Amino acid sequence: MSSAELAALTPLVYVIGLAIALVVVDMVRPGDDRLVGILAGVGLLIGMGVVWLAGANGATQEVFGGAYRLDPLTTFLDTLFLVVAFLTILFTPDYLRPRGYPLAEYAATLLFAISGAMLIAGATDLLVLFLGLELLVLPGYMLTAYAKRDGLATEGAIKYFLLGSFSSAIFLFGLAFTWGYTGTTSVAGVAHRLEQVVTGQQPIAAGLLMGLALLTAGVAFKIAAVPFHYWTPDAYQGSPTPVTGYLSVGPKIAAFALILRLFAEALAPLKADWVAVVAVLAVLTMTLGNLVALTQDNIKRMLAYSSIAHTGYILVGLAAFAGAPPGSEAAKEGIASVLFYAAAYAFMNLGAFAVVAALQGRPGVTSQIATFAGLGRRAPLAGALMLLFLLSLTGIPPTAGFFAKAYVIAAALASGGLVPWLAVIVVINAAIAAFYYLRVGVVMYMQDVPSGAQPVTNSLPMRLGLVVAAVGTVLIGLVPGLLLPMAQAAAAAIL
Amino acid sequence: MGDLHFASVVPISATVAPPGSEAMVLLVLVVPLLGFAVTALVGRRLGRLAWAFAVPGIVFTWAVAMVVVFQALSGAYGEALRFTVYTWIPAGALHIDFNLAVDNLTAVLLIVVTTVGMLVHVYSIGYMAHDPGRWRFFAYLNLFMFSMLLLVLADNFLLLFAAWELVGLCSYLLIGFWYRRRSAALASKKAFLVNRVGDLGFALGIMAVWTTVGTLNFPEVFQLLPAQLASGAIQPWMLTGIALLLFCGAVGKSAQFPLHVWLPDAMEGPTPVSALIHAATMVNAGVYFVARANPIFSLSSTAMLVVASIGIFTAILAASIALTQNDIKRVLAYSTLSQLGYMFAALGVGAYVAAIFHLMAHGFFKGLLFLDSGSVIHAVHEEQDMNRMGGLWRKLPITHATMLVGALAIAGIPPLAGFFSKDEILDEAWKDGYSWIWLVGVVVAVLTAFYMFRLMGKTFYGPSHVDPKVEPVVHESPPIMTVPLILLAIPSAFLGLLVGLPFGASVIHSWLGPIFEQADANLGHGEPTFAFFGVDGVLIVVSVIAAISGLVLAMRLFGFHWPFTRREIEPEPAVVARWTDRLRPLYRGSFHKWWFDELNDLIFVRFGGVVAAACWWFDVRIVDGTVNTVGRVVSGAGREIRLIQTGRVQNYALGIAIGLLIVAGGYLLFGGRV
Amino acid sequence: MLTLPATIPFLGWTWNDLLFLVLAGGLLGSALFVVLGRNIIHSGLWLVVGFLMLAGLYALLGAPLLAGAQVLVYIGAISVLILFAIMLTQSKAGPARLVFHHQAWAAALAALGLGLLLVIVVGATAWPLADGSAQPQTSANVASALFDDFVLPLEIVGVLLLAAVIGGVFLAKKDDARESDSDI
Amino acid sequence: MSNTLDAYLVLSGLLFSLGMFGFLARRNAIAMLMCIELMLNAVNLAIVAFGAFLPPLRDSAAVIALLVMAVAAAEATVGLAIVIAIYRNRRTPLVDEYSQMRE
Amino acid sequence: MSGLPILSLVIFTPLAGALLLAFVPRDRVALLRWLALGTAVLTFAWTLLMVAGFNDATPDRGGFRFVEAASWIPAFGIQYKVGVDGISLLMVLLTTLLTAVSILASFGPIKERVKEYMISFLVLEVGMVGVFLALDTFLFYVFWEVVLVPMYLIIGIWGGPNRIYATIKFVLYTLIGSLLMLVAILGTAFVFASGHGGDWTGAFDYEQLRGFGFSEGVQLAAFLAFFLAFAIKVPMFPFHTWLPDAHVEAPTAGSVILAGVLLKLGGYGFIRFSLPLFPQASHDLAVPIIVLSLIAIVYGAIVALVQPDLKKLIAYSSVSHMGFVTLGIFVFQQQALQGAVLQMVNHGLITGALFLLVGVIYERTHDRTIAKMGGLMGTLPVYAVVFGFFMLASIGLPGLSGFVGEFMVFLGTFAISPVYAAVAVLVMTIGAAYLLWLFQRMFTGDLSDFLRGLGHHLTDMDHTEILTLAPLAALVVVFGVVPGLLLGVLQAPTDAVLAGLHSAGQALGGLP
Repeated sequence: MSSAELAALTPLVYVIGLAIALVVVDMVRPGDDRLVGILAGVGLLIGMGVVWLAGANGATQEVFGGAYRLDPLTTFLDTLFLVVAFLTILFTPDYLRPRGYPLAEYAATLLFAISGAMLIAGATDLLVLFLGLELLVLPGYMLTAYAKRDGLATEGAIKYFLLGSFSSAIFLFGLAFTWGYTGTTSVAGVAHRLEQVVTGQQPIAAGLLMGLALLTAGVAFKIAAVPFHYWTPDAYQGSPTPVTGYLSVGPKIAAFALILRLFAEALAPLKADWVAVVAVLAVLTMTLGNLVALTQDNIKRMLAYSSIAHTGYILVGLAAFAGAPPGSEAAKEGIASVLFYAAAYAFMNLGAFAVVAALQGRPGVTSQIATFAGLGRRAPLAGALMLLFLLSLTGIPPTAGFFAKAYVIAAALASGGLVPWLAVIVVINAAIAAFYYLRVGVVMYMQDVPSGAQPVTNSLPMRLGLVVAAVGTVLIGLVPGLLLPMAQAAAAAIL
Repeated sequence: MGDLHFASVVPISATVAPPGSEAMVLLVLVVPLLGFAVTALVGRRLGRLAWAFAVPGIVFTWAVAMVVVFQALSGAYGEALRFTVYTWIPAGALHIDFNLAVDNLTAVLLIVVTTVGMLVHVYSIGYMAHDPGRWRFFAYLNLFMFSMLLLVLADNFLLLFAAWELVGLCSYLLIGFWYRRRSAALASKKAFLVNRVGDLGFALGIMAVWTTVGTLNFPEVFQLLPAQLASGAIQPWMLTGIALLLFCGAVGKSAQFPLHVWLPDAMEGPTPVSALIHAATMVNAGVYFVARANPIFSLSSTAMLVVASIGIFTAILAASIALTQNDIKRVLAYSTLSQLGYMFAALGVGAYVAAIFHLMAHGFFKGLLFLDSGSVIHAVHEEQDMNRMGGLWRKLPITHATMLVGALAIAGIPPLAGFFSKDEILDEAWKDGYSWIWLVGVVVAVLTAFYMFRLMGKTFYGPSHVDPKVEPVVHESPPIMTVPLILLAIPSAFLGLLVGLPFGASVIHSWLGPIFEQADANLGHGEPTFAFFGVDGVLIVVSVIAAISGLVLAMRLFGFHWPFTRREIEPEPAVVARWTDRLRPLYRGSFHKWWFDELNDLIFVRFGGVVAAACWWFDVRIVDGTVNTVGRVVSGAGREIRLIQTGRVQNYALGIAIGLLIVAGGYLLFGGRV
Repeated sequence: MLTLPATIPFLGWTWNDLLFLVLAGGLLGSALFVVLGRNIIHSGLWLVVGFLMLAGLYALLGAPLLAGAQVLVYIGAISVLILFAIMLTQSKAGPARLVFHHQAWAAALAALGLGLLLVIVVGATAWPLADGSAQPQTSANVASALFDDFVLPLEIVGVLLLAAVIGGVFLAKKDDARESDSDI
Repeated sequence: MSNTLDAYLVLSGLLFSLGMFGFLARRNAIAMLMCIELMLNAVNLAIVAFGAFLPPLRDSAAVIALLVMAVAAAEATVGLAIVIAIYRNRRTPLVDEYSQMRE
Repeated sequence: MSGLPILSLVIFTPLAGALLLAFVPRDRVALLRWLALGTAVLTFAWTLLMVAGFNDATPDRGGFRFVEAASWIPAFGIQYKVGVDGISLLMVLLTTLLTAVSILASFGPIKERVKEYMISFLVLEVGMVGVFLALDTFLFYVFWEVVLVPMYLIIGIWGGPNRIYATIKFVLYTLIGSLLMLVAILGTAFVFASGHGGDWTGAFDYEQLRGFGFSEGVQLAAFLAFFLAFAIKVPMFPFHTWLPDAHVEAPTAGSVILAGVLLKLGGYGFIRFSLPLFPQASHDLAVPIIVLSLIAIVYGAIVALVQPDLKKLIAYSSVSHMGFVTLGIFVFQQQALQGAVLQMVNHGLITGALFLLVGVIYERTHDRTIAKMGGLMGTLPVYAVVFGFFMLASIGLPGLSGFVGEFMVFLGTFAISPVYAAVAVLVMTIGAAYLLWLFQRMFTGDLSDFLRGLGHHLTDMDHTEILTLAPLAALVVVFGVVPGLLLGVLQAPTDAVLAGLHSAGQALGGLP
């Protein structure tokens, strides 16, 4: 392994090493959650530094014979994943401690999952992509089940696991078909081969199309696109709340990273074929997500459906890429809008779940929306932050969610074919979504505090995490220019 | 900020007016306005002296106005004094000044308005002495004076319209002065709304004028509109349309059929108000305006015919109603309608001078009559029903005497003012070929004399029907009230002699003739001719006979007391009852005012209410209903769709499998590019 | 030594064909038993049979190394794991009365549909790289591929297994803490 | 027949479908897990078949199949751990009875 | 004052105030109130400074003064660009005045959660002022949406019994329109960028967009999207049903701002964006919009007639009055356009005042049912006079501010079609009818039993209440007598709007 290869892999290796270190620390000093937490938090901050150092020059660096690539997209996504992990770690202790679960295994598992996500971000080989995906989701199943004495957590976990494995099998079958047809596992190789097929005006073989279908179904499941979304509400509702936050963000963004590497890079020559499917999925996803979210009484479940809807919005960005002429500016904006949305979504959605978790600082506090009654008076700061996150999810300026949505819409408008019409569907959906987000606002601010409500007390990490999420949400919305060039550079890297 | 053109007092008239003329005209406007402001702000603290600023102010205004009138009529201003105070609406092409003009027509109106206004103010000191809201009263009254003076001084359509609305407002405020009385509140509202109906047309007319000629200044409009008609730039129907739209406003303000319904109800206001606003000044605004706009109206024979027809119809309609009313003020109100109808008939036949002459005369004697009625009402403790009066002449000598002068004047008995003006109208109607108007006019003259002396009879003569409790304390009003009566009786008696002679070349003709030159030219009227021993003489005789016959009949039926003698004619209630019975259908029609109020109630209140309720239903059920239905459908869809989330993994997996099959099918069917 | 005829008499198949048919039939048959078996323990055992058949097919395809791995990994590890789990989770009531879900018929339709689709697709596809015949692999090639071209995936699998073990141990570990309430 | 790619692929497809049927139809969590193993094996069969019949893929196929086996093992580990965890809570391996969360 | 970023001061002073308030303890109610009022007054003072310097400031090419521009999102050429012309000058003046008045008027009625209330109000002001000053379509949209949240809270927290329905309806309705507008804003920017070879510089710059000349199809699509947003805000028939609900439930000051400023956002949007950016589409769709306006005018007035609730009545009257604004805008006549702006200012002052007056009586009776009122004139004479004054102003009495704007709209309409004008003037009567009837029912006759039952709680207006209404009354008179104060600054911007329209093509048919 050359030193260049080592350098490119440093972030990944670092995170895996950190995970193992946590396990080791737990063996040396069992039950010291505080140490584990500090180690994980500080370690992740350093990890971000490592990522930035590795990707500082912004150049593209291929290692392992093209199986892994360090490019701006990798750096962008790696940073995002580390932020997600960092925030999740901050939000977790307040939930786990009162329920008597250790932090060490949790943190290690989370970091393994994040390393899977980071692997996906840099993978340019179908097999590595698959393995990265597995490395991402297997710890995810376990995190869902982490509150193992909790019937709902295990129920969510087994549903997630069974369906996830099912979809992995489907996905793998699709990979096999693609591989069999193109004869290579390299992303670039696949793209090259398919380019020849497309430019050669040959009919696309049924086997390839079947592979495409299997792959589509597989990734649609991972991002929770309708009608492959069924696991989402149950897994999200059942999971420990900080895990829900992570699940709604980490695996989803990683799955989109997978889509970028697989569909936007390897299968890009076929995008004229899959754009329609993506568009239809986008419409179905946002509409169903929003409609069903309207009727939910449990905030975790509601946010789960909301996250389905957000998948739909991100898919619009993908459709914008697919609908635009290859290599065009519009195609780049499509990818960049996906990345931007992902980043904005990470902050606001994690933040929203964090507030839910913050309220559940004692066992037995449910996540029914009614729990939020009078929060604006009971805990003004938590209420205000929740309102901020909800507004961002609604897409009200000047928050991150707004600019993200605007960017996706702009990308769709710039795209070709019928994709611009998706913009209209996005905004109609956003209006519908406003209803249920606002309803939480109504409960928080316009209803009285229920009698016997306990005061909300939070630890320092939780507060720190909320502040970070809030600052991120506002900053990305107010000064999108901070993030925009990065997203665009990342997008340019795969075109 | 904006560019303000306070082009302070820039005279634009050719003749150089005496220095300070503009300031005096402004003074005429400003003093009542100040009076209003001061009285409104501090009047409540003045207590009984609420009039302390208002009345002296108006007296002063009267004095200044008289100087202005003198200068105008003496020709010191030339054709007219015109000046701009400031630019009211500087909006590009729409440039509307606050500009005023004093010409002879204005001067004549100023005489009526300030004189009657001043006397009514003085009278009100006594009349309103015991009313706790007197400060409001004087404030409103001053505001009215300002508005009315602005109305006659305004030199463009929009400013006139503004004043027009303001007098309407004052009328509203004063009719509803006794706000606790439901009837007063309803009457004031009715007055405002009915006026607004007319104003719709007026406003549209003004818009049409501006759209057509691009200016609203009177001199320019009156020059440009005929010119454009002559050059063919506008069609005759357009001009007719403009004239008729403008006339709508006059119909409303001067309470002509079919918008006459508000005026009788307006008698809910205090009597001085009835005298000033609803007899002497405001209701004449319509007449004034049509006269002012004579260059427009005279170009359209259709418009002239409409004006004349509506006028004469209103005259006879109102007279027929006045015959049977029992409320003393209502009789006078219908009489006012009737006389206004006369004036419009005159305007319609082109007898502009006669119309203004009648306006002037009517202003004095009707003001007098109302103030007299107020004195009577006051005397019998706010009783207005004539059936509960009678025989009052003994206890109210000054009131009786002055009212008799007024009654004779309105009846058209020579040589009182009404004779001259009314006769001139009938005379001109006949001579201009409107014999049917003349004929109806004569009938109205008979009716007028009859109902006025019915009123006199029931009020002053015969046995007393006054409430026995009140009877002993009935006494003549204090001098503060009677002096204005006397002062008003003088012009009522002698105005005709002063300005109405000699026939055919009277003073008032010399004043107003130039104003209507253009109209006369349009209508083809030559130099006025007068043959005392010819057609004119015959006409005079006929109208005098008509007036006297009505008067005599009323005397016979309702009683009379010859002044200065002991002769009394006793009333004949039995005969009246018999005739009433015989003419039962007509009587009922007259008594119920030909059911106009009921008709309005049906159309506007009931039907309008139904329409409004229907609209609201539409709004709530259909418009908002649609919105809510959309919301319900959306959330209903959510509630249905959520059922697919059964909670069972196998169902989910099946869903995924089906999704996979559909995606695969889609790719295979549509993806195979050739 | 008895030499077999080059082809099976009467049918004209090669022996490999027969072997293939037997193994394929065995595979599908045992899979069917796995899927349809009422007793879950029997299903587990049939799964082992199925894995064996598959190992035979791998050998037939000239990949004996994989056949070995199949035996070791699947039969040696996974199946045993599954059988243990079955033991752990069998309630005393024995096999459930309803083995199949209500939607079994729909599931059958969907599976049939997918199967048909796959068969049609496979039949309709000309694999561009095919040269028509199976070639045996050598383990040396596999080894060099594994440690040269596929070194990254190999390392990842190691991490994956580590993660699975750490998490799996935590989850399966029975701890003494009280059963907590659900925080729905 | 044994020497054609299509035969193996058809076999793989049928096995995959059969596994899917089982997954959709069985109620027992472990039975479903076994069905997933069947499906993964079907994929592996396809991979090996590709490797056998497509010369450029000969070497990588074996490696991929090996790695898939390892993944399957990891998945089974996690899955069985979860099954055991939920069995402790619910005392039943029947997945369709885990439907406390729905709609 | 050159060099002073006066517009940014106007926009961000309230924001600074809101941030300051966030650090004041919530139990220091008096401090919170006075700080909020101080901020609002300071903002108003900045506005006056802006007014004072307006004539001396040099306008840029597009006629805007005090223009400030800074790059915000360079990748898309999105700027922080603000500037003021005559129209926005008046709107900002109205906004800052009404905000100060509203905050003062809230001293008494708002006793709970004063901190949140005041912060909401100041944030609301930021949004409103920003909308009027933004010269970048994206920035405009941002401010447009910023308005939404505080209003959502104001209605939802401090509103009446059915406030939640009302506030959600308000937000959703507004959001549907505005989100489509967002699509249009981005779409036009994209079209602009593609017209410049993919360069997004200036793609959101109002002045550059104005000169771009969109194709007819783009114009139509974008116009419709903008139209929906503005029509809902105005609100035009049939998008108006959120308004009565919102008004009825909102606290007094909320209603004042809602009627006084928020509705103007729509009218302003039409003038600022719809007409100049999409002249062709404006022409093509003018007649339907005029017809909708006429329906709103007459229908709103008719429905107002039968409203049992005081606030609902005024809400429907707003529908009617705002109909004049849209009518005035879409007849494309100088007078009508200026009249529409005047009407916006005047409606803001008058209806704002009427809502304050409703608040006065509501504070005493906790009821707004007209049928329960009666005879107030005798008991509350000052209240009656003030109410009557603003009622007359609302009716359009000459000499008060309502008249001039209305008349100018009529005039411009008449030039297009006497028939339209004839329909529009109907409201002179119907409008007078519902208000006079209201006045009659509330103030005349004997004191109603309900009011008598209140005893000594039924007091006349206190000094604070008079103080809140005095500036409005003064302006109503001043603008009625000297409308030139307003019209002077409107000439240039309306000329610019109309010039753009006329150069775009055919004029609308009608009378000469």
